[in-house]
Formats: sequence, C-alpha cells, structure tokens
Amino acid sequence: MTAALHAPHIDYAGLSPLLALSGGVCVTLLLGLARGPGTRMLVTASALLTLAAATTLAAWQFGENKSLVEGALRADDLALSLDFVFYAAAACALILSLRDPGTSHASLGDYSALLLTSVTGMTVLAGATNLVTLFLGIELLSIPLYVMCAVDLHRRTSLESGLKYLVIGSVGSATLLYGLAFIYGATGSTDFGPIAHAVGRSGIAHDPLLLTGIALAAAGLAFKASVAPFHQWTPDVYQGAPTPVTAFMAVATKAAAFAIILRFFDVAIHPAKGDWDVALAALAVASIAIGNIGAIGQDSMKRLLAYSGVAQAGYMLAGVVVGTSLGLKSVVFYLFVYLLMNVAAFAVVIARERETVLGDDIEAVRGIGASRPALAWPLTISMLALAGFPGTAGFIGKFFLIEATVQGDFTWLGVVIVIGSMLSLAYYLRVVAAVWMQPGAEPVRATPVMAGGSAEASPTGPRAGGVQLEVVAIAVIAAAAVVAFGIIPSPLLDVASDAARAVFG
Amino acid sequence: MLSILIFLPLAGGIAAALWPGSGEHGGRRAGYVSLLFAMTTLGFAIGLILDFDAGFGGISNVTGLQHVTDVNWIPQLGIHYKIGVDGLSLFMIALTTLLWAGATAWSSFREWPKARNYYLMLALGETAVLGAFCAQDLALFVLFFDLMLVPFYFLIGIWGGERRVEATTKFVIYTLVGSFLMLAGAVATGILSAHGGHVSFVLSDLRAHPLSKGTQEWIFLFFAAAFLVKMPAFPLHGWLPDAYRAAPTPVLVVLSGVLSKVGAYGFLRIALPIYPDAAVQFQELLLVIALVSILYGSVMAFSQNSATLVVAYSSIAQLGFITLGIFSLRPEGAQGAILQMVNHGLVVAPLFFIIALLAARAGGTDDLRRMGGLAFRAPVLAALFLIVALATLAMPGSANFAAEFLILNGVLKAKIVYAIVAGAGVVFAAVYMIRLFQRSMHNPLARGAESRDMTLTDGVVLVPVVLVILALALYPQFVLHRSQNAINTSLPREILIIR
Amino acid sequence: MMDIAWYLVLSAFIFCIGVAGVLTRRSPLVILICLELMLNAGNLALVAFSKMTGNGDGQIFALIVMIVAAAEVVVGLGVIVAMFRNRLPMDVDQMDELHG
Amino acid sequence: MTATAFGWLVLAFPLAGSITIALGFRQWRGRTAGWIGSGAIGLAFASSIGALIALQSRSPSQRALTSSLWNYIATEGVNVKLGILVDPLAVFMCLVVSGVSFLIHVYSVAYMDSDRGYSRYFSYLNFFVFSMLLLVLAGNFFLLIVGWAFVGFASYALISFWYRRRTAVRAGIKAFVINVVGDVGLVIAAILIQRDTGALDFPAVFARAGSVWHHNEWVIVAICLLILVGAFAKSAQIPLHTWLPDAMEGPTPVSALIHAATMVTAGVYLIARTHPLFELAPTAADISAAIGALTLFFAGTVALVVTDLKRVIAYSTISQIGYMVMGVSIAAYSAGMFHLMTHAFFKALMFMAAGSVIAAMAGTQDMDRMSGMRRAMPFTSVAFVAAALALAAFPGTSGYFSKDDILAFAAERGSGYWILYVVGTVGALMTAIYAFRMIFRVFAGEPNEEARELEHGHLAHAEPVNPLTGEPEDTDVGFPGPEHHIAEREAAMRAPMTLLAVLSIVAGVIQIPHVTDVVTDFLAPTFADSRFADVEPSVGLSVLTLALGALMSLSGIAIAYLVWVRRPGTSAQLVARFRRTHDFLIHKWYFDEAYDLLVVRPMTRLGQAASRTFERVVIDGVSQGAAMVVRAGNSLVRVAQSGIVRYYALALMTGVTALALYFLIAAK
Repeated sequence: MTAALHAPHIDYAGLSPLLALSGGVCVTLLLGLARGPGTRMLVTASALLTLAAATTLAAWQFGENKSLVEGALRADDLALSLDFVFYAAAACALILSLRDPGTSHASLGDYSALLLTSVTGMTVLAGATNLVTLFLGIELLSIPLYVMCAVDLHRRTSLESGLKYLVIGSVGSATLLYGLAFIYGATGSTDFGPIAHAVGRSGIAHDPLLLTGIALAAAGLAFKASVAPFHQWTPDVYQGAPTPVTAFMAVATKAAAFAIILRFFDVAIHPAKGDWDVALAALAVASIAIGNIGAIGQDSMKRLLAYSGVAQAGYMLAGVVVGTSLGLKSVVFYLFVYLLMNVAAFAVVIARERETVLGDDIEAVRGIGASRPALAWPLTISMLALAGFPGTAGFIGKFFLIEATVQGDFTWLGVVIVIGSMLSLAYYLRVVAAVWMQPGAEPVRATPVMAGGSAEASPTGPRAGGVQLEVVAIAVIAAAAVVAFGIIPSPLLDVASDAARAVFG
Repeated sequence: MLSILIFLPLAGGIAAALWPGSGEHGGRRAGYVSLLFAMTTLGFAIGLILDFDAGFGGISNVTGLQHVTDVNWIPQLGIHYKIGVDGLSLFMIALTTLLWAGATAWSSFREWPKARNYYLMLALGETAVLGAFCAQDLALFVLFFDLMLVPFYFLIGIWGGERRVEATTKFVIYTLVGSFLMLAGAVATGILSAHGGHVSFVLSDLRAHPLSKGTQEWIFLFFAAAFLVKMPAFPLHGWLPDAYRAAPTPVLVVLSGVLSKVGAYGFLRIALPIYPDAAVQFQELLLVIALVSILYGSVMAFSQNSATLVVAYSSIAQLGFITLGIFSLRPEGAQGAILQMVNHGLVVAPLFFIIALLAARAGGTDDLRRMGGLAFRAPVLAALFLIVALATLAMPGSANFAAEFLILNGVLKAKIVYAIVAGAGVVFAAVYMIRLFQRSMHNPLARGAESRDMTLTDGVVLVPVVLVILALALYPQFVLHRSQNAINTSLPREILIIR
Repeated sequence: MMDIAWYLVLSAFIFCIGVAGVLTRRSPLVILICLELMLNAGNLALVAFSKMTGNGDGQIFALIVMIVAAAEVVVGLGVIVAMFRNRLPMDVDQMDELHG
Repeated sequence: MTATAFGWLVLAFPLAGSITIALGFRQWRGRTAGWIGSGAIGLAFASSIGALIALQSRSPSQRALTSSLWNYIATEGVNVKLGILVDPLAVFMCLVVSGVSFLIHVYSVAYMDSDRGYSRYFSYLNFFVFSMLLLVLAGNFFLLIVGWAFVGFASYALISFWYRRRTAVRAGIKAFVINVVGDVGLVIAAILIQRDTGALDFPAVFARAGSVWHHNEWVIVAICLLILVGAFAKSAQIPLHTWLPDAMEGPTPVSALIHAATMVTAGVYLIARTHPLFELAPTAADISAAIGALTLFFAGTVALVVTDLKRVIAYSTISQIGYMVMGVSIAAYSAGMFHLMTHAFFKALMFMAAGSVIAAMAGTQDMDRMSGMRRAMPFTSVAFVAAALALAAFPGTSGYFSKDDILAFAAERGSGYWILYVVGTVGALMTAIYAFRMIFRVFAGEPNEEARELEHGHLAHAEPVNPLTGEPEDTDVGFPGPEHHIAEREAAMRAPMTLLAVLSIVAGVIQIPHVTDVVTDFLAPTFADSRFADVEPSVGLSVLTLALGALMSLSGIAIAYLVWVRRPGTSAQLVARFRRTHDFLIHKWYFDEAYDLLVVRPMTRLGQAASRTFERVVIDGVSQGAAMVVRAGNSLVRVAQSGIVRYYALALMTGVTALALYFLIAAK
C-alpha cells in the first residue's frame, strides 16, 4: 500500500489515555517550577491524578478493540489491560519515591514528568501495530529511564547504572532498529497487518533478509525484557538505580516489553511460528537457567530480584513460544501477578533501606519476622509467590504457563519451568529463612548512606509500620492482593482472556 | 459441610494468632484457643465416621463418595473446588484430626516462643492436609499437597532444634522437587486427557478419559517421585534424618504420623486410578523400591543410637510395607495398606511423644546410650510404651498385624518372592523395636537419668491414642469394612484385568 | 538505478564500524558517537528500502529515528557531564563497581 | 452349658485376672495379687473340666465344636473370624495347661513373695495362661498365630522380668526374636494355605487339603516346613533352640511353667493339630522326626556336662521335647501328647524343687557349690528324686510309660524308623545319667555350709549377685528379696509339689500299653482321620521296648552312682581324658557362637556400614553433588557479570549473531 496523503483519521476516544498522559507530563513539569514546601506533594499528586485519569479512560475504552491513527496504534484489550499494569507500577513508584532521598536531587517536576513520559512510551508500545510506533514507543520509554537511573547524581553507582543502561540500551535499540529496517525491506511495509500477510504468503524460510531482520528485532526486544543472553545490564542497573526506579523498571519495562513481544510474534510474524518458536524456546531455557543460577547467593536484594526477574522473563517467554491464545492469556496473567509480587518485595527493601544502614543487603531483612511483622509477611508472601507456592497468585500463574506449554506441544518447556522453580527455592527460601529463622540485626540508628538512608528514619523496633506508612501500606496491599488473587484468580483471568480474544479473536 | 471441616483449624489458628493477651500468658491462651478448635475438628471427623455409609461391604460398585461439594472454582483453568469423602479418605481424615488434636494439646501444655505464629502454622498445616485428603480435583490436590510444605517449613525452621534451618531447607527442597514435577504432571494430565476439549481436573473426569500409555508412564513417574519423597522411600529419604531430629515433638508427630501418609494416599487416590497402565508397567519397580525401603530402613533402625532416628528409619520400613501392599495391585494388599496407614499413624505419634518424655528423663538427650532402666519408677509410662512398641512391630493380635497379614497376603498372591523377603522385614521390626524399648526402659538405671512416671497432662495426650490402638486391635474390621468400597476406585478394572 | 545490495553493504559496514567502536573504545564520548553510527546505519537501510519499495514509510521512519538519536545523545552527554562533575574517570572500564 | 461356652470361659478367666491385677497394681497389698491370679487359673481349670464333661457327653463323631464372636478381618479373599475350636485335643491341652499352671501359680504365691514386681509377675503369668489357652483353643490359623505370638511375648516379658539384670534383658530379646522368626514362618505358611484352600479355619482347611494338594507335592511340603519353623522356634528344637537355656534368667516358677511344662510344648501341639497336612507331606514329617531325634541326642549330651542346675534341667527339657516332636511326627500322636502331659508333671516338679534349692543357696545355681542338701531339705530332696525317677523313666513311673510308648510306635513303623528307636534308647540312657547326676551332686555327699546353716534353721543370705556373671546387683532385681524365707517352709509351695510328685510317679497307669489306653481313646476322635489311626505297637514290641527302657534307666542310674558317689573324681578324669569332646559339649556344640558369627555380627556390621558410609556418601552425596553443580554454574555466571559494559555489549552482539545464524541455518 502507499502512504496516505490525506489527513489520517484519528480516534481520539481511543487515544484519550495517551493524551491524558501527555497532558499530565506538561502540567507536572510546570507545577515542578513552583517553589515551596508543598511542591513535592503537589507534583506527586498531579502525577497520580494523571495516572488515575489515564486509568479511568483506559477502563472506559476497555472492550472496544479498534485501531487508531491509520493502524499505527491499536487500543485493544491487550494494550489496555497492560496499560493498567504500567499505571499501577508508576503510581507505586511515585508513592515510594515520595520520601526517597535518592530521587530528591532531581528538581521535583522533572522526576515525575520523566516517569510519566516513560509510561507514555509504554502505552504507545503496548498499542503499537507498526514498526515506527514500535520503535518510537521503545525509545520513549527507555530514554527517560536512562535519566531516572542516573538521577541520584551524588551516588557513583547511580551514574554508573545510568551510563551502562544508556550504552547497552542504545546498542539494543540500534540492533532493533536495524532489524526493523530489514523487516520493512523484506515485506515492504511497516504495518503489522501487511507484514503478517507478506510473511504468511511467502513464508520466511527462503528470505535471508527477513530472517536476519527477525533475528535482530527479536534480540532487541528480548533485551528490553532482559531475556538471557541479553540480560547482563539488568543486575547492574537494578542495583545501581534508586530503588523506586528499580521497582518501576522491574515491573513496567518488563510488562511493556512483553506487550510488544506478544504483539510482534503473535500478530506480525505469527504465520512463521514454525521458524521462530524453537529459537525463542532456547532463549527461554537460557534465561531460566542463567537467571536462577545467577540469583543464588546474591547478598544484594535488588540484584537477587534482578536475576529472579531474568528467570521470570524466561518463564513468560515460554508462554510466547507456544504462540497460542492460551499462551498469551497466561503471559498477561503472569504479568499482573508479577507486578504485585515485585512491588511487595521492593517496597520492603525500600523500607529497610531507610530504616537501617545496611542498604539493600539481605542482612537488612534478617530477623524482621520478630521485629517488623508488617514487613516480614509481605516479603515472605512475595518470595513464596515468586517461588510458585500454592495459595499465592504465583502458583496460579505458573500453573497457567505450564498449562499453555503443554497445550502448545512444548511440554518439555513446562518441565524446564518446573526445574527452574526448584532451583529458585535456593535463593527465595534463603530470604525467608533470613527473615524468620535468624536473630535480628541489633537496632541501628540509621544515617544517610550509599544505598540511600533516610533523614527521618527510625531505629528498627517492634513498632510495626511506625515510619514510612505509605511504603508499608504498599507492601501490605500488594502482598494481600497476591494472596487474594491466589485464592480467587478469576477476575484477572477474565481480563487476560479478553486480551487474548483481542489478538486471536 | 466438609469445607467447614477443612477450614475450621485455620480459623482456629487465625483466632489464636489474634487472641488478646500478651507475653507467654497470651501464648498459653492462644494454645488453648487452637486446642479448642482442633478438638471441634476432631468431633467433626468422628461425626463424619458415624454417618458414613459403608455400602454393602464392597459388593456395590458405587465409589461411595459422600458429602460432595463441587464448585467451579477457576473455570478458565478447568479447576473445580470439588471435595468429598470416601472410605479411603475417611480414616485419613480421622487420623489427621486425632493426631493434630494430640499435637495441639501437647503444645498447649508447654511454653512456646512466638506462640501465636506457632499455632497459626500448626493449624494451617492441618487445613492443608485435610484439604489434600478431601480433594477430588487433581489441581486442588496438588495445591493442598504443596501448601502443606509452607507451615512445616516454618514449624521446623523456627521452632526446631539444632541445625534447624539447614534441615528444613533440605526438607522443603527435597519435597518440592517432587511436588513441582507432580505439578507439571498434573497439568499435563488435565490438558492431555481433555483431547482438545474442555479441560477439567476433576478426578472422576480424568478417570473417565484415560491417557495414552506412553503419556501415562512419564507422568506416573513424576507423581511417584513426589509421593515417594513425601513418604519417604529408600533412595529419596535424604531429608528424613535431619528434619526428624530438628523438628519439635508435636510437629514431628504430625509430620511422620500424617504427612508421610499423604504420599501413600496419593498412590491410591491419584496414581493408580488415573494411570492404571503405568501402574501395572512399573509394578515391579515400585515393589523393589518398597522392599529395599523395608530392609534398608530396618537395618538402619537397629544401628541407630538416637531414639528419634530409630523410629524415623522404622517408619521408612513401615511405609515400605504400605507401598508393598499398594503395588501388590490386589484388593487385599490395598486394604492392608489403608489399614496400615491408619495404624502407623496411630503408633508413631505416641512413640515420638514417649521419646520426648524419655529424653526429658535422660537429661534432655534421645541418645539410647544415655538411657536405661527408665521403667523403674514409671510403670504406667512403661506399660503404654510397651503396648505401642508391640503394636509397631506388628505383634499378632494388633491391628498392625492384621494389616501386614493382608499386605503379605496380597503380595504373596501377586509375587511370592517379595512376600518371603518382606517376612524378614517383620523380624527386623521386632529386633529394632524391642531394642528401642529395652535400651531405654530396661537394664540398670543409666547415670544422669532419673526414672519418674508421666504426668496427668502427658496421659491426656497419650492414653486416648493408645485406647484407639487397642480398640482397632480388637476390631480392625471397623476400618476394613468402611474402606472396602474405595478399593474399587483405587484399583480400576484395567489393573485387575491386566493383572 | 543502483542495485539495492550496495546500499545494504554500506549500511552493514557502517553498523559494524559502530559495533566495533562500542566494543573497543573506552571513552564514553566515543562510544556515544559509535552508537550514532549504528543508528544511522539503520537509517541508511531504511531509506534504501523505502526507495526500493517505493513507499514513504521508510523515510518517515528514518526522520523519527534521527530525532530519537538526538534525544539519546542529549541524555548521554548529560550523564557524562554528571560523571565529570563527580570527578569520575572518563573510562567506561573503570565504571565496574556493580558486578557479580 | 455347651463345650464352646466353657471354652470361652476358659479364655475369659485368665484374661480377666491379668487385667484386674494390672489395673489395680497399686491397690493389691501383700499376696492379694497372687491369690487373684491363682483363683483365675483355678476357675479356668474348672471350666476346662466342664468342657471335658460337656464334650464326653456327645457321640465321638460329634466332638469337634466351633464357635465365633465377630468378624475380625473380612475382605475380598480373606475372611477371619474370632472363633474357637473345642475338640478332645484342645480340651486335653486345656486340662494340662490350666492344671499345671494352677499349681505353679500357687507355688509362686509364696515363691515370689517380697518381690517388688509381685503384681506385675502375676499379671504377666495370667496373661501367659490366657495366651496359651488361646493358642490351643484357636479355631483358625490366624487366631492360632495370635496366641502363638502372645505366649512368645509373655515368655519374653517373664524372662526379662528382672529387667535390671543385663543378662536377663539379653536373654529376653534373644527369646523374643527367635520366637518372631517362628511366627513369620507360621504366618507365611498360613497365607499359603489361605491362598490355596481359600480358608483359614482348621476344619475347612483339613477338609479341602486332600483335594487341593497332591500327596507330597512341593507346596504342601513347603507349607509344612514353614509350620515346622514356627514349631521348632517355640519348642526349642535344633536349630532354633538357643534361647531356651538363656530363658532360665526368668524366675524359677516361670521356667517351670513356660519353659518346661506348657509353652515349649506348643510346637508338639501344633504338629499334632495340623497332622492332616503333615500326613500329606511325609517328607516334612520325616524331616521333623529326624530333627526331633537329633535334638534329643544333642541336648542329652550337653546336659551331661553343664554345671548350672537350671540349665541342666533346661537341656533335659529340650531333649524330652525332642522325644515328643519325634513322636507326633511319626504319627504317634496320642503317645506324644501323653509324654507331653507326664513331662509337664515331672519337669514342673523338678523345677519347683530346684527353685527351692536355689532359694536355699541364696540364688546360687552352680552345682559345683552344692552338695549334701539331703538332710537340710528332706522334703525338697524327696520331691526332686521323684521327679528325677520319672525323668529317668524308672520302671513304673509316668515317664517310663510315655517315653516307651513313642519308641514302640517308632519300632512299629519299622524300616528307617528303627534309627529313631535306637537314638531314643541311647537318649534314655543319657537321661537317666544326667538326672541322677543332679541328685547325687546336689543332695548326696558332705553338706556345704549353706546346708549346714539351714540344718540349724536359718537361711543363708548372700549379697545379691547375678548368678550368671556374679556381678553384684541392687536388690530391686527382686529375688531373693531381703525378707525371703521360703525354702521348705511354705505350705503354698509344698502342696503343689506333693501333688505333682504323686502324679509324676503314678500318672503312667492311665496309659499302660494294651491295658489302659485312656489317652489314646480320649484323643481318638481328633486323629480319627489319620492314616495311622489304627496303627498300634504290637504286644511284642511294646514289651521289648519297656524292657529295654527299664534296662537303660537302671544302668544309667547305676553309672551316675558309680561316677559321682562311688568314685568321686571320676568325672574330672573323664574330662581330662576327653578334653576336646568336653569343650565341644560345654560350648553346647558352638551353636551360639555360630549364630553370633553368621547372623548377629554381619547384621550389626551392615547397619553400621549403612549409616556410616552409604547414608553419608550416596544419599547425602546426591544432594551435595547437585548443590556443587549449581554453585559451579553460579560462579560462572558471576564471572561473566564482570561489570565492564563493553563486555556486556560483546555478549549482546554475540547473542544477536548466534540468533541470526540460527535463523539462517535452521530455515534452510
């Protein structure tokens, strides 16, 4: 088809969440210019309002699957359902950074605005049905993150993580871009629909151009989802970045990446499934192995969670490999769960960072079972859920993924997932043991330190939730949700099913 | 109705955890609260037995599933919340509630650090086990089966003895390796037996659409692994010594009295009915494992110095017998296995309580070399111990013997050689149990040990269990009669025909 | 017109130069430049293809990429400046506090 | 009342007694427990007589009655009822068991006085009687096995009754384990029977046996051999006899009751009870007879040299049971049972007398330290002599007729069975010798100082020591209690001894060949189905046997007199002459040593090896190995995670290239 010269028809209703976000970015930036005691609150409030608005609009649009802007974007249930994940993650990140010393160096407006921008990028990415919007979305989500990682200017590790993310990220995007270029060249279109046609018509078997393109693009996307062997930036960046940012990255970026991976593989090049599924399966196995093995014996909680994130990405990739409706469903569901599990864990890490001088070291959570039950339980639940214990949403998620693999004739991959989960016990249980089964570190008066202590931190003591109520609250709510959805998963499953229906009809 | 039974303990645990009152005083109160709930649960179970309809002694082919609750829990995954009782689960439930009541009572008479969490975990454990015994949906069973681990992980890890963290980690990882494999197997079963149609994990549906032989085989192996680890059986018992030594007495009681049975139960409830071809295929393998477990467990048992480990290894042997009975793939064998599951639970629980009492008298160690002559001023304790010991070694006249008689009967009819060798196991049992009894109770009084009789509170826990043992010894038919119908479902026609 | 292959060869060549640069050079600035090279290799390919297929999408794509590249450079320079302010070494190999 | 009702009563009384004594062990003061126990057994004896009368009132063919309480096990393929079988054989055993038990209970009332375990003792003893009666009344194999195991337990409990004696404990576990071996044999036999005949009740099994198994087919032979394992374990026949001598650790009345009169003869009863099976498997029967003969010879030789009084009697018991086993195995059923009865009388008496002597010796059992008790203990010596005469089969005594009855039957069977006849006769000679060896060494000769003390009326009281090891003991072991004055004095002891003495001498008259065949006639209904029912030793053979028996017994006594009275020191010379032989005998043919070497040690070794090596290396090795592999991978990943960004880029590009290459290759 040829490029349309007439003004493209734009469905503003469908676009509304995007518009809301963009507006919010501007407003937040402006508010940030105001000087005064309440500014921080103000900025955060406006950012939260923006997210709230976007969420409402997304909810309003939910169900009508339509394509916007000449098929450059789609506002379908897959995109929208994952939008919820982005927004929730962003909201949590905002609240968590509310009193975060690390991120406070940035002038207040910028930080929140950058966060919102990144969210905007994710929204675009999730809805992208065109190579251009795909690339645009990825960059729009990444570039603000580069900054946010480095935002804690006085901390070397923060800058280091920012630089690393930037360099590797750019290499990744370049690769992706190159791949997209090839695909465009091979199929003559940037729209997923026509690409799918082209692929379906000629198959990709005897078109080196397309093959290379897909390989490069796959690598670029896998990179964003921190799938091995493109994962190596993850631990370093996660550890170096301010913890709220890490939390946001861990959850939202992964969700966004999987959003586009699902759409790219299950829509654009789905006809060629037979050619790429084994390759993806290999990647999945690699991530599961490397992630789980790497996480063992890590003392930095953030690093541990980073590696576990790699492993979890492997699990979810298995859901992509099968390329079925069930697979997509399971991935979407798992992303929801993944959000909850990680937010709970990170919230606890943040709380302890600010209460002790131990930073994100596992020592910081030692023995909190006795001293801080309000933190101990969420952490425990999230660890058990990540390990896939029953009674938590994590169990249902794994169950679902395995079901997908079996149904998609990739049973062996399901077994690999299971084996991975066994390995993962070695480090998840280590945390739980530290929490409950070891004497607590003696109370220490906290002072601001490298991992970001907090001015108004208080000694660890029996006073559960004494400080930083919002952090504790997030942890508790997320953990509660993990258990709740572990017992009544149906609501989430319904959303996931809608998402799948939007793609596979 | 049944759901109440399952979740009553958990409710009690939560109530205990939230009950007002501070310090160890509050802990005490928490103990009594959860004891009250445990007792109520026991009452429920007894009621269940009383109105259980046994059918006509196995003549009717009805599976005899009763008090069924069937809610379509997670329709998207085809998981039903389907629970029910039949002759197979009936006595497992009774055993569970009885032992848990005992364990809770024993605990509530003593002080515990972090008592509230302790009782919460104990109660969660009971709920999980009861759930596993009631579950009539494969996914649900797997869920409860894995859920069991959580409380026990904490119970051993927080309130255990020396090297508890290593012990509990080893225990959980060993067990979960099995359970996760089982999870994969279970999912595969559900999907594949649906043949592209509507997925359902309800056991009856799964029985209705058997899998192809090849599939059955690998899935069966996964399940077998899970169950054998849980029991544990010979090569997979690596977690047993550490966990048993580390676990606090009440936990140990339910761990070896009930949890070990879940494995055996799983064979009868899941493995045989759903994978009949594989069961026949691997009969020899399982029989060999069972036999080796018997011999190995016995030999280990009479070379241990720690009383706890003697009983620990003895239970490997005992569960070997149960497995033997199950995989004789004959009704007699299966019946014997069911009876023996109940018996073993009943004898092993008082044994561990008694060992705790002995250790208290021998200066806090369960080392047999530090015991001796303890019967001197403790006639009642000695008498109870003697009764339990004799029951454990399957003294003819005990229900254990009735069970072993049936098991050997089944095995002998299936594969005579195994029966003969298993006979040696019976002799070994006599050796290690009598050795245990004599080393602790007889001989001159050991230095540093003092002989005093048990207290009333100990009696409250011990005597009822012993009375049940005696009652069953007089009338094992009570169990056999009610469990007979269940055999028809556990040993589907395929197996009987193929055999 | 010229055979499309030549354009591709050239762009691949540029891409490889960029990659080599990223892999070999230790100064963050040079690395940034090499990244630009890689992106522009992509652009070249896009334009070439757009010429081949005859629709404008590729060129639009290229335009957008340029903007993105600019943004990337800005951020990169910002980070570098921050490093400079904190007297951190201008050597990516010494930024290895985070590892393991 | 019917015979079965009486049968249930026979069981009920001892059980009730045992439970009563056990539950009230704190209440019973003084000898109450003892009298309760004796009373219970007395009632049981009365009920047995009731059963006898009720049975005799029926026509001979109607004398096998069954009765059952409830279904014990009823499931597919297995059906066990809690049922008893009352027939002449059972009643015969009931009479002997409850009768002798009653006397021994009475004896114990005094003998065990002032032992701290008094109530426990009688509770156990009553429980034993209950078990023994259960064994003989059982109506099916399952219940038989139950009783079988119960008596085993009771014997164990009474052997290690003084549980603070290490030797007693060791003896107890030995007895228990060997008995369990027997049980297992019996169990497997029962299951095999059940498999083939589909029944466990005696009448049904015997009825179908003929149609199920061919004559002497291997299955039935195997079954019979398994039954023999059980029988031999209980009746202390080679090779399962080693527990009986050690069982002498128990109180002497226990030795009298369990390890002489009743329990050890259960094997004989079992063979008699299952005779239809044995007659189907003559091979097994012959093996059993041969072993019986071997045992009686072996035990006789050992009894000649052992110096521990109780152990001499123990070996003589083994030897006598050898006779009985031989008898019932060659189908001389009534003869075997008859000898069982007489032996119960005189052997119980002999133990009682020995107990009184040991009491006088303050617990010492070593004959080397005894002599000249005659004047100190006239009553005991008379009783002992009476028992010894019967044991030595002195013409006219009970043992004389019963033993020769068996031998005569062997002769009647002819051919190979003559060997048994010869062995039995030689055995008789040895029996006479060792029986009177005891008499002469204990009662004849110069009184030792205990004897002299006693003549002046006060009883010796040594420090309590373990008679076996000689190591000192706390008096809590019980016997002899601090206030222990029983030798000769107690009426409660004298009465039963007198009665048994009379019986030992005269009981023979009820079964004089071809004159009074009371036992044979009484048991006839039970063995009516036997192929040898009408085989009876001819007059000639009987006379020959009796004559030969008399000769043997007299010459035996003469030899003993010669060696130990006439020419003291002869025995020492003999020992010096035949040192090898003596060692061999004094070590009881090295059976214990062999078992220790072949079974006990290897097992313990195996166990230690398993726990030390296998458990550590293999079982833990697996998990540790897995952990090691993971750790290795972990360090690998960490090394790759160098922290240097350019390497990450390199890895990334490598990954890309690999992926691209895969696509290009795989697609081709």
